[in-house]
Amino acid sequence: MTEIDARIERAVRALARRTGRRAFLARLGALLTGAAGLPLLPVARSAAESPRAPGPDENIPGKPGDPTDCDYWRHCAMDGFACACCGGSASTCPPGAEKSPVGWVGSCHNPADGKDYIISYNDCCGKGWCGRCGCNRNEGERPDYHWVRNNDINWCVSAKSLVYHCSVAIVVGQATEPQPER
Amino acid sequence: MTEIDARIERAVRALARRTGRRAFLARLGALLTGAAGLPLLPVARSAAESPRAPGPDENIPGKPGDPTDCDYWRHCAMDGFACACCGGSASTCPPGAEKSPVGWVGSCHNPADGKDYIISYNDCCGKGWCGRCGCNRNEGERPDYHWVRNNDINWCVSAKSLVYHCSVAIVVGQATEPQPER
Amino acid sequence: MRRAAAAIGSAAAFGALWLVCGVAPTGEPPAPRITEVAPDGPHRVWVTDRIWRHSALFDGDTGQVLGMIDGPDATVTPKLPLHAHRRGEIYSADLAYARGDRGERTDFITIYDDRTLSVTGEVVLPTRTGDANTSIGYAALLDGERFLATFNLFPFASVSITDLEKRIFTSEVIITGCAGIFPIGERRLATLCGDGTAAVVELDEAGHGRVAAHSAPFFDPVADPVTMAGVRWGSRWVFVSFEGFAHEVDFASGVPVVAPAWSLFSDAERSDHWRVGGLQHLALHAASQRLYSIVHRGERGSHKAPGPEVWVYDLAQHRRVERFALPHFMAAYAAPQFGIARGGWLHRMLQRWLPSDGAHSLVVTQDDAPLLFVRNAEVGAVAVLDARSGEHLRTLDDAGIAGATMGVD
Amino acid sequence: MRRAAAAIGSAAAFGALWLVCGVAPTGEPPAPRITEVAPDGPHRVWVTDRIWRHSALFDGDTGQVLGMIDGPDATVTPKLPLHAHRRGEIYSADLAYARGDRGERTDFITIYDDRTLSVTGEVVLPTRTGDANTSIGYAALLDGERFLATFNLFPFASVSITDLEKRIFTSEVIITGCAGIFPIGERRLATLCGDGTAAVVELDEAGHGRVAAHSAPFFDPVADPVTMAGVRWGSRWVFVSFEGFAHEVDFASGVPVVAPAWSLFSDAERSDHWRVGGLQHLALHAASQRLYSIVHRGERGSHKAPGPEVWVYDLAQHRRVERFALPHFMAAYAAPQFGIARGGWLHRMLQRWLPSDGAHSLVVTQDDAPLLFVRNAEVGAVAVLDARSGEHLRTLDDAGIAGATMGVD
Repeated sequence: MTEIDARIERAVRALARRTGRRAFLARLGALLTGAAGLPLLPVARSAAESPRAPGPDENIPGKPGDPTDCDYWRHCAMDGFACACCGGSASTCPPGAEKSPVGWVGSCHNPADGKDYIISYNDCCGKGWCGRCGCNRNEGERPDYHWVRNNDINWCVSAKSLVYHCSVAIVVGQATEPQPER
Repeated sequence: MTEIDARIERAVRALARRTGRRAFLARLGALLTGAAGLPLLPVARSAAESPRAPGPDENIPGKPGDPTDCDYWRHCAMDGFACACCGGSASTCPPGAEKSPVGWVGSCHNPADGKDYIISYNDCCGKGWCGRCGCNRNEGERPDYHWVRNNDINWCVSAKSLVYHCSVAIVVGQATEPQPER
Repeated sequence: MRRAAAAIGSAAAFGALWLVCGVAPTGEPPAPRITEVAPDGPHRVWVTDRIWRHSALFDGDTGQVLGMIDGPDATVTPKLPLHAHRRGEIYSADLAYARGDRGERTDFITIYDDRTLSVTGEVVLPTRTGDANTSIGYAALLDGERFLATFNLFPFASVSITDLEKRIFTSEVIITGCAGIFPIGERRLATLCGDGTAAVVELDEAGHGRVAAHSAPFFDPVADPVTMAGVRWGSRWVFVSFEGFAHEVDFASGVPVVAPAWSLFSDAERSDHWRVGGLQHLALHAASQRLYSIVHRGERGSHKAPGPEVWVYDLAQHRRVERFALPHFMAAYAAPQFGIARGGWLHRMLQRWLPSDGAHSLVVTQDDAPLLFVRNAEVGAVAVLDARSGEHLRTLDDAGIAGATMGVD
Repeated sequence: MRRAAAAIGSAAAFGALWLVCGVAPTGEPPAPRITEVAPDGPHRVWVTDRIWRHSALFDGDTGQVLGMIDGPDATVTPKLPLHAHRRGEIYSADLAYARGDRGERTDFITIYDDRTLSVTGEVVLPTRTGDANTSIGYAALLDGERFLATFNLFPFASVSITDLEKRIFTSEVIITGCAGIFPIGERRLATLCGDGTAAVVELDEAGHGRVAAHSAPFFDPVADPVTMAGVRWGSRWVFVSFEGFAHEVDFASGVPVVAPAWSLFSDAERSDHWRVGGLQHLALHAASQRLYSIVHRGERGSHKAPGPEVWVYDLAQHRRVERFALPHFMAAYAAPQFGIARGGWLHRMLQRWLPSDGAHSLVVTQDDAPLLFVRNAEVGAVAVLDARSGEHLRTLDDAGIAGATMGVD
């Protein structure tokens, strides 16, 4: 583990010891941003944000593609049912399902503008299996111990209910490096 | 309703009012046998008997047939997974599953001896769907209000757990009339 | 507090990620937005799946899923969600065991907001709701959307009444020898009985009920029983028997009045072995008085067999006015899995050319341009037909694995 | 008492039945007998299904199901049952919500008698067990059958220890940055860490644990990570990386010792794009030191793709000794549904002639005439091969709908 990781981990641990889980997640973002100039991480964002703030993740030039399709560019590390087939969209949970505060990430190539983007995959939870548009792609996917890139884990572990419904693929930002496979 | 039915019902009602469900079921057989010279009914038997008494239901001459097959002669009013494919047999529940005290009946023709038999179908309960050897045949099957011949009802309603695992088909006795369809 | 002590691993991992992948963040954070179901449309249908244990709400015009409502894990089939449009709520008759398939059992009505599909409340029932292959007539909303009725099977047949305004269970009405709930008013429901009659349960203002009347016997429960898949026609319910006779019972007055039965088949059709069959095998378009019936050719005992055709009747005139041929459901479902383009020429042709594997169930919307939804209980595809012409308009794809029931929203 | 008031309807109905059907009872009543699972056999395998949410115990010699153990409804895949042969118990790491998919959550270990498969007890856990697509390494029985370990993911990675003799939860051991449970003794287990090491958790006599040691880093978690589907070889575990390098870690002494990695593929095979892949893609027959690996031809990122062949290695000599071609799983599964006789000539030929759709997972029995069980995670059929010759002996039919994992009983 690098020195910066270790420093973050110590700080996070200290914070976590003193606070409840939801509050902890909400403050995690601030800590990380302030402490080390890190970007707001997907783990923090889900919990910290107002639930209705508009998102920019569709503001990418070129053809958007079909988020119900497993070949959709954002799905390069997808595993699960695409929420766009379940009453949600590429980036929003279907009605009544809760987005997992923690998810996994991938780095996917958008053919529309030729750029790579970091994708935050989150599971939508609290309803049973959607059962539509199942998709499994594993570009850059890594085993459970490298969980930030693991799509096997049911990330509803971090939500109110472990019950898995479907998964969304949200654009977090542009990647300056492609994913490890390339 | 016939007079004898009405008489039974009144007696059963009176008994039921005074006793717990399990005790009630155990005593029901005795009541019915004594009161009206009726045969021990399947509903009573399941609850009343010692769980290990040997059963005669295989003592039928001729080829026994294949109880994993939907075409098996006893399956003429079957609906569900055949327990013989789930670790049980034509007449016994798989390990760990509870036989429903109440079930439904059919009158099936045994080609081996050319006779018709009354079959008691019981659901095995407390484990989830077996998922093997699903079978639906409806000879003599009747709607929910004639529930003694209804195979749609999940008869695990009468067991400790409503969770349905599979169904058995037990020979109760020879029928002097074929089922209504014939 | 100890539990709270983390996401440490995640945070550390995310830190590592940033270094490994070189994320260049955009200025704005991505936002979790809440999806809502748009207000009512005329062509929406709930499709219940017994393997996924939910009901999915489809828009019949677009083929899209709008949302889903879970059923219990412990039943053999989920009961259809019941939508109280005026109150903006959806109800599901549920139950759960403390340990999944064992332990303490709780029966309850789950209350959902009909826009967010999130749980807004529940009513725990002291009774044990019944469960069956289709569970048709096992839960219903009475007129006026105040009372919800659930059917209990064991240890005796009864109806439980829930007051949705007060969100309380109000009473259990014993209906020995009868089964099913067929709403006929704000505080009235009918049920079918093993003695060949229909009984009426009446509730008082507080939701306490009693069996108030029986019709005269109008069917033989052994020789020619009517199916549970009756359809409502104003103050009347229409039930059809295994042998294809339609029985209309009018509940407008205190004692139900039974009209003379009429036959869905001519003598010639009968000798040609045409029969009714399926599961949710009848549908009614009330305004046009059209009765839709799934039919097949078969023998006695085939009353649950799927049918390759839908015959359409004028209820007022007691005569058939249309015959619709159904598509091939398995071709609709499976062909795309063999590389045949969904909705393409070959896909459409396969569904049309192959003799239909038959439908078990159908429902029809009640608007002026009605859609007929038709399914085979073992195939995950629902055919959408123009209910006036029978034209196969589209297919609701990927509509689950297995299940018999549907409900117009 | 009121609840008790019945089966009235049933009794009445049964009375009616007697009259209608003319039952002539036999002298003896039919008896409900209890079925038990016969004592241990060498060729038994648990086949886990994520749709049916259970694990079925098959006899590999007869193809018969002996019994089933349910998993939770709330997880994406049930964890494999853990059989303590000496104690005569089977354990399942379970959890349930009070309202099915919501409400209070309870995590618990269900204890079954291994003959009757009935529940004989449970241990409630104060921790929340993790859940994943395969959940390989998420629950394990330590040597000696006293301690059971479950892996928790959130809010931090930890291992929960249950004392099966006392039937109590004893401790939670935090293993930040690591995942999985790989038993290496009566009170020792290993786990794989995101820094490329393996860590050792040691328990004291009371079942309280701590991380006692780390190996040197032996893999790169980003460039070439080892999969979770490791196999145990006495005091050692063998892990294989995405790029096909075998890493053997010996846990015999206090600090784990890592042997130099060796390649499963020659340079020629690598340039021919042969790779390891699948889910539970490795198996080991300890006595003969044979390592079985599912392989396919593909690119990076295909590490979960099914493979049409199993390559067999001599672990001591680090060289391949066999190549087994696999049958076509979908043909094995689906052909009987198209009227092709199960096990008949055409059925066997189809499975052999069609290029295999590939396997995700395999396990091997540990006896002298070992069987290799091979499955595709999306097909409900398991192929049974002679593990020495690769001959396809039979197929476990109707083996569920979907699921990746198996366990030798």
